[in-house]
Amino acid sequence: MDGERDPLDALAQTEGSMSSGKDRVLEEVAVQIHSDTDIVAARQKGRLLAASLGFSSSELTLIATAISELARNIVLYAKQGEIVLRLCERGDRRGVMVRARDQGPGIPDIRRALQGGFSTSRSLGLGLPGVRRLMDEFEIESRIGYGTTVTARKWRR
Amino acid sequence: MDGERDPLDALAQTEGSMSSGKDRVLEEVAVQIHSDTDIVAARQKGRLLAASLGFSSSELTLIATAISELARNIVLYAKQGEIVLRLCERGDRRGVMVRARDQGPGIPDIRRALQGGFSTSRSLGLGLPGVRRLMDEFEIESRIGYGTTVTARKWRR
Amino acid sequence: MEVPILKQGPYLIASIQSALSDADLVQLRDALVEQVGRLRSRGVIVDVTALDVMDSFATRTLRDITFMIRLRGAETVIVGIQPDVAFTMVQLGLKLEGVPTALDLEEGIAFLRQKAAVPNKEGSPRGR
Amino acid sequence: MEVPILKQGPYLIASIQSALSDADLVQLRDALVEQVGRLRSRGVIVDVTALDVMDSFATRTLRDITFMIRLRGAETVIVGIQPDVAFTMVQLGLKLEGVPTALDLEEGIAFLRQKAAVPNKEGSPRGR
Ligand SMILES: Nc1ncnc2c1ncn2[C@@H]1O[C@H](COP(=O)(O)OP(=O)(O)O)[C@@H](O)[C@H]1O
Ligand SMILES: Nc1ncnc2c1ncn2[C@@H]1O[C@H](COP(=O)(O)OP(=O)(O)O)[C@@H](O)[C@H]1O
Repeated sequence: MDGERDPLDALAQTEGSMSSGKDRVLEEVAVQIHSDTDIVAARQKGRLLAASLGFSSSELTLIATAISELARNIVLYAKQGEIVLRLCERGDRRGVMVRARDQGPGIPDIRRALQGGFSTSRSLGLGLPGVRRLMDEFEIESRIGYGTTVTARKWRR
Repeated sequence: MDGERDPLDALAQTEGSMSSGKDRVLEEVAVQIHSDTDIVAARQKGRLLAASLGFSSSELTLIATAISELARNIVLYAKQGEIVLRLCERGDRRGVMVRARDQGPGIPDIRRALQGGFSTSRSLGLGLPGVRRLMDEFEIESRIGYGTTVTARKWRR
Repeated sequence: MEVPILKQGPYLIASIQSALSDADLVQLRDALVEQVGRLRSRGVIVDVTALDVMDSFATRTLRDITFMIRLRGAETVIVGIQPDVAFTMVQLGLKLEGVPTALDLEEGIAFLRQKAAVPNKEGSPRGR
Repeated sequence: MEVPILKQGPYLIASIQSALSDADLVQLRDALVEQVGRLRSRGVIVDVTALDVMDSFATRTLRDITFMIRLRGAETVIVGIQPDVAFTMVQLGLKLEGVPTALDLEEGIAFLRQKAAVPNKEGSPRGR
Protein backbone atom coordinates (compact mmCIF):
# COMPACT_ATOMS: atom_id res chain seq x y z
CA MET A 1 0.00 0.00 0.00
CA ASP A 2 1.53 3.26 -1.00
CA GLY A 3 -0.54 5.97 0.61
CA GLU A 4 1.01 8.71 -1.45
CA ARG A 5 -0.17 7.27 -4.75
CA ASP A 6 -3.53 6.13 -3.52
CA PRO A 7 -6.29 8.27 -5.08
CA LEU A 8 -8.46 7.63 -2.03
CA ASP A 9 -5.69 8.82 0.22
CA ALA A 10 -7.59 11.81 1.48
CA LEU A 11 -10.58 9.68 2.39
CA ALA A 12 -9.18 6.56 3.94
CA GLN A 13 -5.71 5.37 4.68
CA THR A 14 -4.70 1.82 5.26
CA GLU A 15 -1.38 0.44 6.27
CA GLY A 16 -0.09 -2.96 7.29
CA SER A 17 -0.17 -6.58 6.34
CA MET A 18 -3.61 -7.34 4.93
CA SER A 19 -4.18 -10.91 5.92
CA SER A 20 -7.19 -12.77 4.74
CA GLY A 21 -10.31 -12.39 6.77
CA LYS A 22 -11.17 -16.04 6.23
CA ASP A 23 -9.98 -17.13 9.64
CA ARG A 24 -12.31 -19.41 11.51
CA VAL A 25 -13.57 -17.79 14.69
CA LEU A 26 -13.32 -20.02 17.77
CA GLU A 27 -14.39 -17.55 20.39
CA GLU A 28 -15.00 -13.84 20.62
CA VAL A 29 -15.50 -11.25 23.30
CA ALA A 30 -15.87 -7.49 23.06
CA VAL A 31 -14.90 -5.00 25.76
CA GLN A 32 -16.35 -1.51 25.67
CA ILE A 33 -13.70 1.14 26.30
CA HIS A 34 -14.72 4.37 27.98
CA SER A 35 -12.20 5.02 30.74
CA ASP A 36 -8.83 3.97 32.07
CA THR A 37 -10.26 1.13 34.15
CA ASP A 38 -11.62 -0.41 30.93
CA ILE A 39 -8.04 -0.56 29.67
CA VAL A 40 -7.15 -2.83 32.58
CA ALA A 41 -10.28 -4.95 32.06
CA ALA A 42 -9.54 -5.39 28.36
CA ARG A 43 -5.97 -6.54 28.85
CA GLN A 44 -6.98 -8.92 31.63
CA LYS A 45 -9.70 -10.48 29.45
CA GLY A 46 -7.27 -10.74 26.54
CA ARG A 47 -4.66 -12.50 28.64
CA LEU A 48 -7.21 -14.97 29.96
CA LEU A 49 -8.58 -15.72 26.52
CA ALA A 50 -5.13 -16.15 24.96
CA ALA A 51 -4.05 -18.37 27.85
CA SER A 52 -6.68 -20.90 26.80
CA LEU A 53 -4.74 -21.42 23.55
CA GLY A 54 -1.61 -22.28 25.49
CA PHE A 55 0.50 -19.20 24.74
CA SER A 56 3.67 -18.92 26.86
CA SER A 57 3.60 -16.45 29.73
CA SER A 58 5.97 -14.18 27.78
CA GLU A 59 3.59 -14.13 24.86
CA LEU A 60 0.65 -13.50 27.14
CA THR A 61 2.43 -10.45 28.48
CA LEU A 62 3.14 -9.24 24.94
CA ILE A 63 -0.52 -9.63 24.01
CA ALA A 64 -1.81 -7.96 27.17
CA THR A 65 0.59 -5.06 26.62
CA ALA A 66 -0.54 -4.60 23.02
CA ILE A 67 -4.16 -4.51 24.18
CA SER A 68 -3.25 -1.97 26.83
CA GLU A 69 -1.64 0.35 24.28
CA LEU A 70 -4.51 0.13 21.80
CA ALA A 71 -7.17 0.60 24.47
CA ARG A 72 -5.37 3.62 25.83
CA ASN A 73 -5.25 5.21 22.36
CA ILE A 74 -9.03 4.85 22.22
CA VAL A 75 -9.45 6.61 25.58
CA LEU A 76 -6.89 9.29 24.71
CA TYR A 77 -7.81 10.12 21.16
CA ALA A 78 -11.36 8.86 20.52
CA LYS A 79 -12.80 9.01 24.06
CA GLN A 80 -14.63 5.70 23.49
CA GLY A 81 -14.70 2.58 21.38
CA GLU A 82 -14.31 -1.13 21.77
CA ILE A 83 -11.72 -3.87 21.85
CA VAL A 84 -12.75 -7.11 20.18
CA LEU A 85 -10.77 -10.15 21.29
CA ARG A 86 -11.01 -13.24 19.16
CA LEU A 87 -9.50 -16.70 19.14
CA CYS A 88 -9.13 -17.82 15.57
CA GLU A 89 -7.81 -20.55 13.36
CA ARG A 90 -6.13 -20.21 9.97
CA GLY A 91 -5.10 -23.50 8.40
CA ASP A 92 -3.45 -25.42 11.20
CA ARG A 93 -2.48 -22.36 13.20
CA ARG A 94 -4.40 -20.90 16.08
CA GLY A 95 -4.00 -17.43 17.40
CA VAL A 96 -5.54 -14.41 18.97
CA MET A 97 -6.84 -11.35 17.17
CA VAL A 98 -7.10 -7.99 18.87
CA ARG A 99 -9.20 -5.36 17.14
CA ALA A 100 -9.44 -1.82 18.50
CA ARG A 101 -12.24 0.14 16.91
CA ASP A 102 -13.41 3.68 17.49
CA GLN A 103 -15.40 6.43 15.82
CA GLY A 104 -12.93 9.09 16.85
CA PRO A 105 -11.14 11.75 14.82
CA GLY A 106 -9.00 9.33 12.81
CA ILE A 107 -5.26 9.49 12.26
CA PRO A 108 -4.22 12.15 9.73
CA ASP A 109 -0.93 10.56 8.75
CA ILE A 110 -0.70 6.86 9.53
CA ARG A 111 2.81 6.52 8.13
CA ARG A 112 4.07 9.18 10.44
CA ALA A 113 2.23 7.66 13.40
CA LEU A 114 3.84 4.30 12.63
CA GLN A 115 7.33 5.75 12.38
CA GLY A 116 7.48 6.13 16.12
CA GLY A 117 8.48 9.14 18.11
CA PHE A 118 5.48 10.99 16.73
CA SER A 119 2.83 11.92 19.21
CA THR A 120 0.04 14.47 19.36
CA SER A 121 -0.19 13.97 23.12
CA ARG A 122 2.45 14.35 25.76
CA SER A 123 3.59 10.79 25.44
CA LEU A 124 6.39 8.84 23.84
CA GLY A 125 4.70 8.00 20.54
CA LEU A 126 5.83 4.40 20.91
CA GLY A 127 2.38 2.84 21.14
CA LEU A 128 1.49 2.02 17.55
CA PRO A 129 4.95 1.10 16.27
CA GLY A 130 5.41 -0.87 19.51
CA VAL A 131 2.22 -2.87 19.04
CA ARG A 132 3.28 -3.61 15.49
CA ARG A 133 6.55 -5.05 16.77
CA LEU A 134 4.87 -7.09 19.51
CA MET A 135 2.35 -8.83 17.25
CA ASP A 136 2.75 -11.03 14.16
CA GLU A 137 0.25 -9.16 12.00
CA PHE A 138 -0.79 -5.58 12.14
CA GLU A 139 -3.25 -3.52 10.10
CA ILE A 140 -4.54 -0.06 10.61
CA GLU A 141 -7.38 1.67 8.86
CA SER A 142 -8.32 5.21 9.58
CA ARG A 143 -10.54 7.81 8.03
CA ILE A 144 -10.51 11.40 9.17
CA GLY A 145 -13.71 12.21 10.99
CA TYR A 146 -14.89 8.59 10.88
CA GLY A 147 -12.60 6.68 13.14
CA THR A 148 -9.80 4.19 13.43
CA THR A 149 -9.60 0.42 13.44
CA VAL A 150 -6.41 -1.35 14.37
CA THR A 151 -6.26 -5.12 13.97
CA ALA A 152 -3.38 -7.20 15.25
CA ARG A 153 -2.86 -10.95 15.44
CA LYS A 154 -0.50 -13.22 17.26
CA TRP A 155 -0.14 -16.89 16.27
CA ARG A 156 0.91 -19.73 18.52
CA ARG A 157 4.30 -21.06 17.55
CA MET B 1 -1.54 19.04 7.65
CA ASP B 2 1.22 17.97 5.37
CA GLY B 3 3.54 20.92 4.89
CA GLU B 4 5.45 19.15 2.18
CA ARG B 5 2.55 19.11 -0.22
CA ASP B 6 1.26 22.54 0.64
CA PRO B 7 1.77 24.92 -2.31
CA LEU B 8 1.87 27.85 0.10
CA ASP B 9 4.63 26.17 2.05
CA ALA B 10 7.27 28.71 1.10
CA LEU B 11 5.06 31.57 2.21
CA ALA B 12 3.46 30.38 5.37
CA GLN B 13 3.86 27.29 7.44
CA THR B 14 1.36 25.98 9.87
CA GLU B 15 1.61 23.08 12.23
CA GLY B 16 -0.49 21.72 15.00
CA SER B 17 -4.01 20.85 15.88
CA MET B 18 -6.23 23.36 14.13
CA SER B 19 -9.14 23.56 16.47
CA SER B 20 -12.16 25.58 15.69
CA GLY B 21 -11.98 29.27 16.40
CA LYS B 22 -15.60 29.26 17.47
CA ASP B 23 -14.82 29.30 21.15
CA ARG B 24 -16.81 31.75 23.21
CA VAL B 25 -14.55 34.38 24.79
CA LEU B 26 -15.21 34.92 28.49
CA GLU B 27 -12.39 37.31 29.26
CA GLU B 28 -9.29 38.59 27.54
CA VAL B 29 -6.17 40.48 28.43
CA ALA B 30 -3.13 41.37 26.35
CA VAL B 31 0.37 41.89 27.70
CA GLN B 32 2.92 43.77 25.60
CA ILE B 33 6.28 42.02 25.56
CA HIS B 34 9.41 44.14 25.18
CA SER B 35 11.83 42.97 27.86
CA ASP B 36 12.50 40.20 30.35
CA THR B 37 10.41 41.82 33.07
CA ASP B 38 7.40 41.59 30.74
CA ILE B 39 7.91 37.82 30.67
CA VAL B 40 7.36 37.72 34.43
CA ALA B 41 4.34 40.03 34.18
CA ALA B 42 2.75 37.88 31.46
CA ARG B 43 3.08 34.62 33.33
CA GLN B 44 1.77 36.17 36.54
CA LYS B 45 -1.27 37.58 34.74
CA GLY B 46 -1.85 34.23 33.04
CA ARG B 47 -1.73 32.33 36.31
CA LEU B 48 -4.16 34.73 37.94
CA LEU B 49 -6.58 34.58 35.02
CA ALA B 50 -6.47 30.78 34.79
CA ALA B 51 -6.92 30.49 38.55
CA SER B 52 -10.35 32.09 38.20
CA LEU B 53 -11.43 29.02 36.19
CA GLY B 54 -10.43 26.72 39.05
CA PHE B 55 -7.40 25.01 37.50
CA SER B 56 -5.32 22.95 39.95
CA SER B 57 -2.10 24.46 41.22
CA SER B 58 -0.14 21.98 39.09
CA GLU B 59 -2.01 23.08 35.99
CA LEU B 60 -1.50 26.75 36.87
CA THR B 61 2.23 26.13 37.03
CA LEU B 62 2.13 24.38 33.64
CA ILE B 63 0.25 27.30 32.11
CA ALA B 64 2.53 29.93 33.65
CA THR B 65 5.57 28.03 32.44
CA ALA B 66 4.21 27.78 28.90
CA ILE B 67 3.59 31.55 28.91
CA SER B 68 7.11 32.14 30.17
CA GLU B 69 8.63 30.11 27.33
CA LEU B 70 6.55 31.77 24.61
CA ALA B 71 7.16 35.27 25.96
CA ARG B 72 10.88 34.62 26.13
CA ASN B 73 10.93 33.50 22.49
CA ILE B 74 9.38 36.85 21.57
CA VAL B 75 12.08 38.77 23.45
CA LEU B 76 14.86 36.55 22.11
CA TYR B 77 13.89 36.20 18.48
CA ALA B 78 11.45 39.01 17.63
CA LYS B 79 12.47 41.67 20.17
CA GLN B 80 8.85 42.58 20.80
CA GLY B 81 5.31 41.34 20.47
CA GLU B 82 2.36 40.50 22.66
CA ILE B 83 0.84 37.72 24.68
CA VAL B 84 -2.94 37.48 24.56
CA LEU B 85 -4.51 35.58 27.42
CA ARG B 86 -8.08 34.47 27.02
CA LEU B 87 -10.58 32.50 29.04
CA CYS B 88 -12.82 30.63 26.67
CA GLU B 89 -15.62 28.14 26.42
CA ARG B 90 -16.14 25.38 23.88
CA GLY B 91 -19.25 23.32 24.35
CA ASP B 92 -19.29 22.47 28.04
CA ARG B 93 -15.56 22.89 28.53
CA ARG B 94 -13.78 25.97 29.78
CA GLY B 95 -10.15 26.70 29.37
CA VAL B 96 -7.43 29.21 28.83
CA MET B 97 -5.91 30.25 25.52
CA VAL B 98 -2.41 31.69 25.30
CA ARG B 99 -1.50 33.41 22.06
CA ALA B 100 2.02 34.72 21.48
CA ARG B 101 2.21 37.03 18.49
CA ASP B 102 5.13 38.89 17.01
CA GLN B 103 6.22 40.56 13.77
CA GLY B 104 9.70 39.14 14.02
CA PRO B 105 11.76 37.15 11.50
CA GLY B 106 9.54 34.05 11.49
CA ILE B 107 10.64 30.44 11.92
CA PRO B 108 12.24 28.95 8.79
CA ASP B 109 11.48 25.32 9.61
CA ILE B 110 8.64 24.79 12.06
CA ARG B 111 8.86 21.01 11.96
CA ARG B 112 12.48 21.12 12.96
CA ALA B 113 11.79 23.65 15.70
CA LEU B 114 9.06 21.38 17.06
CA GLN B 115 11.25 18.30 17.08
CA GLY B 116 13.17 19.61 20.03
CA GLY B 117 16.88 19.97 20.49
CA PHE B 118 16.96 22.52 17.71
CA SER B 119 17.96 26.01 18.69
CA THR B 120 19.35 29.06 16.95
CA SER B 121 20.31 30.54 20.31
CA ARG B 122 22.48 29.11 23.06
CA SER B 123 19.62 27.43 24.75
CA LEU B 124 18.19 23.95 25.03
CA GLY B 125 15.69 24.13 22.18
CA LEU B 126 13.07 22.64 24.48
CA GLY B 127 10.78 25.64 24.53
CA LEU B 128 8.38 25.01 21.67
CA PRO B 129 8.16 21.20 21.94
CA GLY B 130 7.89 21.64 25.68
CA VAL B 131 4.98 24.07 25.43
CA ARG B 132 3.28 21.65 23.09
CA ARG B 133 3.57 18.90 25.69
CA LEU B 134 2.38 21.11 28.53
CA MET B 135 -0.79 22.28 26.80
CA ASP B 136 -3.76 20.39 25.34
CA GLU B 137 -3.80 22.17 21.98
CA PHE B 138 -0.99 23.82 20.14
CA GLU B 139 -0.81 25.62 16.80
CA ILE B 140 1.95 27.60 15.26
CA GLU B 141 1.86 29.82 12.24
CA SER B 142 4.90 31.55 10.93
CA ARG B 143 5.83 33.47 7.81
CA ILE B 144 9.40 34.44 7.09
CA GLY B 145 9.83 38.19 7.40
CA TYR B 146 6.30 38.64 8.73
CA GLY B 147 6.25 37.04 12.12
CA THR B 148 5.09 34.18 14.25
CA THR B 149 1.90 33.36 16.09
CA VAL B 150 1.76 30.50 18.55
CA THR B 151 -1.60 29.57 20.04
CA ALA B 152 -1.97 27.06 22.85
CA ARG B 153 -4.96 26.03 24.91
CA LYS B 154 -5.46 24.16 28.12
CA TRP B 155 -8.90 22.85 29.11
CA ARG B 156 -10.14 22.25 32.61
CA ARG B 157 -10.67 18.57 33.32
CA MET C 1 -7.47 0.95 43.71
CA GLU C 2 -5.01 3.16 45.54
CA VAL C 3 -1.47 1.91 45.93
CA PRO C 4 -0.53 1.73 49.62
CA ILE C 5 2.67 3.54 50.59
CA LEU C 6 4.67 2.17 53.51
CA LYS C 7 7.17 4.20 55.46
CA GLN C 8 10.21 2.13 56.41
CA GLY C 9 12.75 4.28 58.21
CA PRO C 10 14.06 6.86 55.76
CA TYR C 11 12.43 5.13 52.80
CA LEU C 12 9.00 4.93 51.23
CA ILE C 13 7.89 1.65 49.70
CA ALA C 14 5.01 1.42 47.23
CA SER C 15 3.91 -2.00 46.04
CA ILE C 16 1.93 -1.81 42.83
CA GLN C 17 -0.86 -4.32 42.29
CA SER C 18 -1.71 -6.11 39.07
CA ALA C 19 -4.81 -4.20 38.05
CA LEU C 20 -3.36 -0.74 38.15
CA SER C 21 -5.25 1.93 36.22
CA ASP C 22 -3.63 5.03 34.77
CA ALA C 23 -5.40 7.17 37.34
CA ASP C 24 -4.06 4.99 40.17
CA LEU C 25 -0.55 5.42 38.87
CA VAL C 26 -0.88 9.19 38.61
CA GLN C 27 -2.32 9.24 42.12
CA LEU C 28 0.70 7.22 43.32
CA ARG C 29 3.05 9.70 41.66
CA ASP C 30 1.50 12.69 43.40
CA ALA C 31 1.28 10.89 46.76
CA LEU C 32 4.95 9.87 46.62
CA VAL C 33 6.16 13.33 45.67
CA GLU C 34 4.10 14.83 48.50
CA GLN C 35 5.17 12.28 51.13
CA VAL C 36 8.85 12.50 50.27
CA GLY C 37 8.61 16.15 51.30
CA ARG C 38 6.42 15.70 54.35
CA LEU C 39 8.22 12.66 55.77
CA ARG C 40 11.66 13.82 54.62
CA SER C 41 12.33 10.47 53.02
CA ARG C 42 15.69 9.81 51.45
CA GLY C 43 14.59 7.20 49.01
CA VAL C 44 11.60 5.61 47.34
CA ILE C 45 11.14 2.01 46.24
CA VAL C 46 8.43 1.21 43.73
CA ASP C 47 7.83 -2.53 43.67
CA VAL C 48 6.28 -3.69 40.38
CA THR C 49 6.60 -7.44 41.04
CA ALA C 50 2.83 -7.94 40.77
CA LEU C 51 2.29 -5.64 37.79
CA ASP C 52 0.92 -7.55 34.79
CA VAL C 53 1.80 -5.06 32.09
CA MET C 54 4.34 -2.28 31.82
CA ASP C 55 3.18 -0.30 28.83
CA SER C 56 4.28 3.09 27.53
CA PHE C 57 2.08 4.96 30.00
CA ALA C 58 3.37 3.07 33.02
CA THR C 59 6.95 3.48 31.86
CA ARG C 60 6.54 7.18 31.34
CA THR C 61 4.89 7.67 34.69
CA LEU C 62 7.61 5.71 36.52
CA ARG C 63 10.17 7.94 34.82
CA ASP C 64 8.23 11.03 35.85
CA ILE C 65 8.13 9.77 39.44
CA THR C 66 11.86 9.16 39.46
CA PHE C 67 12.76 12.56 38.02
CA MET C 68 10.27 14.50 40.13
CA ILE C 69 11.52 12.85 43.30
CA ARG C 70 15.11 13.46 42.27
CA LEU C 71 14.31 17.17 41.87
CA ARG C 72 13.07 17.03 45.46
CA GLY C 73 16.42 15.59 46.55
CA ALA C 74 15.62 11.90 47.01
CA GLU C 75 16.39 8.82 44.96
CA THR C 76 13.96 6.29 43.50
CA VAL C 77 14.52 2.69 42.50
CA ILE C 78 12.12 0.42 40.61
CA VAL C 79 12.26 -3.17 41.77
CA GLY C 80 10.71 -6.46 40.71
CA ILE C 81 10.42 -6.12 36.92
CA GLN C 82 9.60 -9.69 35.93
CA PRO C 83 11.34 -11.47 33.02
CA ASP C 84 8.23 -11.49 30.81
CA VAL C 85 7.64 -7.82 31.46
CA ALA C 86 11.29 -6.99 30.79
CA PHE C 87 11.10 -8.88 27.50
CA THR C 88 8.00 -6.99 26.39
CA MET C 89 9.49 -3.64 27.38
CA VAL C 90 12.55 -4.32 25.26
CA GLN C 91 10.35 -5.34 22.31
CA LEU C 92 8.37 -2.14 22.73
CA GLY C 93 11.52 -0.06 22.89
CA LEU C 94 10.82 1.11 26.44
CA LYS C 95 14.13 1.64 28.17
CA LEU C 96 13.57 3.41 31.51
CA GLU C 97 16.69 5.48 30.88
CA GLY C 98 17.95 7.34 33.91
CA VAL C 99 15.75 5.25 36.18
CA PRO C 100 17.59 2.99 38.65
CA THR C 101 16.29 -0.58 38.85
CA ALA C 102 17.04 -3.48 41.18
CA LEU C 103 16.08 -7.12 41.36
CA ASP C 104 13.84 -6.99 44.40
CA LEU C 105 13.03 -5.09 47.56
CA GLU C 106 16.16 -6.24 49.34
CA GLU C 107 18.42 -5.13 46.51
CA GLY C 108 16.47 -1.91 46.23
CA ILE C 109 17.11 -1.05 49.85
CA ALA C 110 20.78 -1.98 49.43
CA PHE C 111 20.95 0.37 46.44
CA LEU C 112 19.43 3.28 48.37
CA ARG C 113 21.74 2.66 51.37
CA GLN C 114 24.78 2.71 49.17
CA LYS C 115 23.59 5.84 47.34
CA ALA C 116 23.36 7.58 50.69
CA ALA C 117 26.79 6.40 51.82
CA VAL C 118 28.71 7.36 48.69
CA PRO C 119 27.17 10.50 47.36
CA ASN C 120 28.12 11.83 44.00
CA LYS C 121 26.93 14.71 41.96
CA GLU C 122 23.99 12.78 40.61
CA GLY C 123 23.18 10.83 43.71
CA SER C 124 20.93 11.55 46.59
CA PRO C 125 22.45 14.32 48.61
CA ARG C 126 20.51 13.46 51.70
CA GLY C 127 22.49 10.48 52.83
CA ARG C 128 24.70 10.94 55.82
CA MET D 1 14.86 42.82 42.00
CA GLU D 2 18.27 41.60 43.11
CA VAL D 3 18.49 38.30 44.95
CA PRO D 4 20.05 38.79 48.38
CA ILE D 5 23.01 36.52 49.16
CA LEU D 6 23.58 35.54 52.80
CA LYS D 7 26.90 34.33 54.14
CA GLN D 8 26.45 31.55 56.68
CA GLY D 9 29.83 30.27 57.84
CA PRO D 10 31.52 28.59 54.88
CA TYR D 11 28.34 28.70 52.79
CA LEU D 12 26.46 31.21 50.68
CA ILE D 13 22.68 31.11 50.66
CA ALA D 14 20.61 32.78 47.94
CA SER D 15 16.83 32.77 48.26
CA ILE D 16 15.12 33.43 44.96
CA GLN D 17 11.86 35.34 44.97
CA SER D 18 8.77 34.61 42.88
CA ALA D 19 9.05 37.40 40.34
CA LEU D 20 12.55 36.70 39.13
CA SER D 21 13.49 38.14 35.77
CA ASP D 22 16.11 36.64 33.50
CA ALA D 23 18.41 39.58 34.20
CA ASP D 24 18.07 39.04 37.96
CA LEU D 25 19.06 35.40 37.56
CA VAL D 26 22.10 36.25 35.47
CA GLN D 27 23.05 38.88 38.04
CA LEU D 28 22.75 36.24 40.78
CA ARG D 29 24.99 33.88 38.82
CA ASP D 30 27.73 36.45 38.50
CA ALA D 31 27.43 37.59 42.10
CA LEU D 32 27.65 34.02 43.43
CA VAL D 33 30.66 33.15 41.33
CA GLU D 34 32.39 36.32 42.45
CA GLN D 35 31.57 35.92 46.15
CA VAL D 36 32.57 32.26 46.30
CA GLY D 37 36.04 33.46 45.37
CA ARG D 38 36.16 36.52 47.56
CA LEU D 39 34.69 34.91 50.66
CA ARG D 40 36.37 31.53 50.04
CA SER D 41 33.02 29.75 50.44
CA ARG D 42 32.89 25.97 50.29
CA GLY D 43 29.33 25.66 49.19
CA VAL D 44 26.35 27.49 47.74
CA ILE D 45 22.68 26.91 48.40
CA VAL D 46 20.14 28.32 45.97
CA ASP D 47 16.68 28.21 47.52
CA VAL D 48 13.93 28.21 44.90
CA THR D 49 11.03 27.52 47.27
CA ALA D 50 9.30 30.77 46.32
CA LEU D 51 9.97 30.56 42.58
CA ASP D 52 6.70 30.37 40.61
CA VAL D 53 8.09 28.97 37.37
CA MET D 54 11.21 27.02 36.49
CA ASP D 55 11.37 27.31 32.73
CA SER D 56 14.14 26.37 30.32
CA PHE D 57 16.02 29.63 30.95
CA ALA D 58 15.97 29.25 34.74
CA THR D 59 17.00 25.61 34.50
CA ARG D 60 19.88 26.43 32.20
CA THR D 61 21.09 29.27 34.38
CA LEU D 62 20.96 27.15 37.54
CA ARG D 63 23.04 24.54 35.74
CA ASP D 64 25.48 27.20 34.64
CA ILE D 65 25.76 28.43 38.23
CA THR D 66 26.43 24.91 39.51
CA PHE D 67 29.08 24.12 36.93
CA MET D 68 30.81 27.52 37.18
CA ILE D 69 31.00 27.26 40.94
CA ARG D 70 32.25 23.68 40.71
CA LEU D 71 35.04 24.91 38.45
CA ARG D 72 35.92 27.36 41.21
CA GLY D 73 36.19 24.44 43.65
CA ALA D 74 32.92 24.73 45.56
CA GLU D 75 29.69 22.75 45.47
CA THR D 76 26.16 24.02 44.79
CA VAL D 77 22.84 22.52 45.80
CA ILE D 78 19.40 23.65 44.66
CA VAL D 79 16.79 23.34 47.37
CA GLY D 80 13.03 23.78 47.60
CA ILE D 81 11.79 22.71 44.16
CA GLN D 82 8.05 22.42 44.81
CA PRO D 83 5.98 19.44 43.60
CA ASP D 84 4.10 21.49 40.97
CA VAL D 85 7.34 22.90 39.65
CA ALA D 86 8.97 19.45 39.60
CA PHE D 87 6.01 18.10 37.65
CA THR D 88 6.22 20.87 35.06
CA MET D 89 9.98 20.45 34.70
CA VAL D 90 9.58 16.74 34.05
CA GLN D 91 6.83 17.39 31.48
CA LEU D 92 9.10 19.92 29.79
CA GLY D 93 11.99 17.46 29.77
CA LEU D 94 14.11 19.62 32.07
CA LYS D 95 16.17 17.30 34.23
CA LEU D 96 18.85 19.39 35.95
CA GLU D 97 21.34 16.63 35.26
CA GLY D 98 24.52 16.91 37.24
CA VAL D 99 22.96 19.44 39.58
CA PRO D 100 22.51 18.30 43.20
CA THR D 101 19.10 18.97 44.69
CA ALA D 102 17.76 18.72 48.22
CA LEU D 103 14.39 19.08 49.86
CA ASP D 104 14.98 22.31 51.76
CA LEU D 105 17.60 24.55 53.34
CA GLU D 106 18.30 22.17 56.20
CA GLU D 107 18.85 19.22 53.89
CA GLY D 108 20.93 21.42 51.62
CA ILE D 109 23.29 22.32 54.44
CA ALA D 110 23.48 18.65 55.48
CA PHE D 111 24.41 17.79 51.90
CA LEU D 112 27.20 20.37 51.76
CA ARG D 113 28.55 19.25 55.15
CA GLN D 114 28.63 15.65 54.05
CA LYS D 115 30.23 16.56 50.71
CA ALA D 116 33.01 18.23 52.66
CA ALA D 117 33.41 15.22 54.97
CA VAL D 118 33.40 12.51 52.29
CA PRO D 119 34.96 14.00 49.20
CA ASN D 120 35.03 11.97 46.02
CA LYS D 121 36.31 12.54 42.55
CA GLU D 122 33.22 14.36 41.51
CA GLY D 123 32.66 16.25 44.68
CA SER D 124 34.14 19.37 46.10
CA PRO D 125 37.91 19.05 46.40
CA ARG D 126 37.96 21.45 49.29
CA GLY D 127 36.45 19.06 51.79
CA ARG D 128 38.63 18.26 54.72
N1 LIG E 1 -7.38 5.64 17.96
C1 LIG E 1 -6.79 6.77 17.52
N2 LIG E 1 -7.53 7.79 17.01
C2 LIG E 1 -6.93 8.92 16.57
N3 LIG E 1 -5.59 9.13 16.60
C3 LIG E 1 -4.79 8.16 17.08
C4 LIG E 1 -5.34 6.93 17.55
N4 LIG E 1 -4.31 6.14 17.95
C5 LIG E 1 -3.19 6.84 17.73
N5 LIG E 1 -3.46 8.06 17.19
C6 LIG E 1 -2.50 9.10 16.78
O1 LIG E 1 -1.24 8.49 16.49
C7 LIG E 1 -0.21 9.04 17.28
C8 LIG E 1 0.79 7.97 17.66
O2 LIG E 1 0.17 7.03 18.51
P1 LIG E 1 1.05 6.11 19.45
O3 LIG E 1 2.14 5.51 18.63
O4 LIG E 1 0.15 5.17 20.18
O5 LIG E 1 1.75 7.11 20.45
P2 LIG E 1 1.19 8.03 21.62
O6 LIG E 1 -0.19 7.57 21.98
O7 LIG E 1 2.20 7.78 22.67
O8 LIG E 1 1.23 9.41 21.04
C9 LIG E 1 -0.92 9.65 18.47
O9 LIG E 1 -0.19 10.69 19.05
C10 LIG E 1 -2.23 10.11 17.85
O10 LIG E 1 -2.04 11.36 17.23
N1 LIG F 1 8.89 33.87 18.01
C1 LIG F 1 9.89 33.37 17.26
N2 LIG F 1 10.36 34.02 16.18
C2 LIG F 1 11.35 33.50 15.41
N3 LIG F 1 11.95 32.33 15.66
C3 LIG F 1 11.55 31.62 16.74
C4 LIG F 1 10.50 32.09 17.58
N4 LIG F 1 10.30 31.16 18.57
C5 LIG F 1 11.18 30.17 18.33
N5 LIG F 1 11.95 30.44 17.23
C6 LIG F 1 12.99 29.57 16.62
O1 LIG F 1 12.73 28.20 16.99
C7 LIG F 1 13.85 27.65 17.68
C8 LIG F 1 13.38 26.69 18.75
O2 LIG F 1 12.70 27.41 19.76
P1 LIG F 1 12.55 26.81 21.20
O3 LIG F 1 12.04 25.41 21.07
O4 LIG F 1 11.74 27.73 22.04
O5 LIG F 1 14.01 26.69 21.75
P2 LIG F 1 15.09 27.78 22.18
O6 LIG F 1 14.38 29.10 22.36
O7 LIG F 1 15.60 27.19 23.44
O8 LIG F 1 16.08 27.79 21.05
C9 LIG F 1 14.62 28.85 18.21
O9 LIG F 1 15.98 28.55 18.42
C10 LIG F 1 14.37 29.89 17.13
O10 LIG F 1 15.27 29.68 16.06
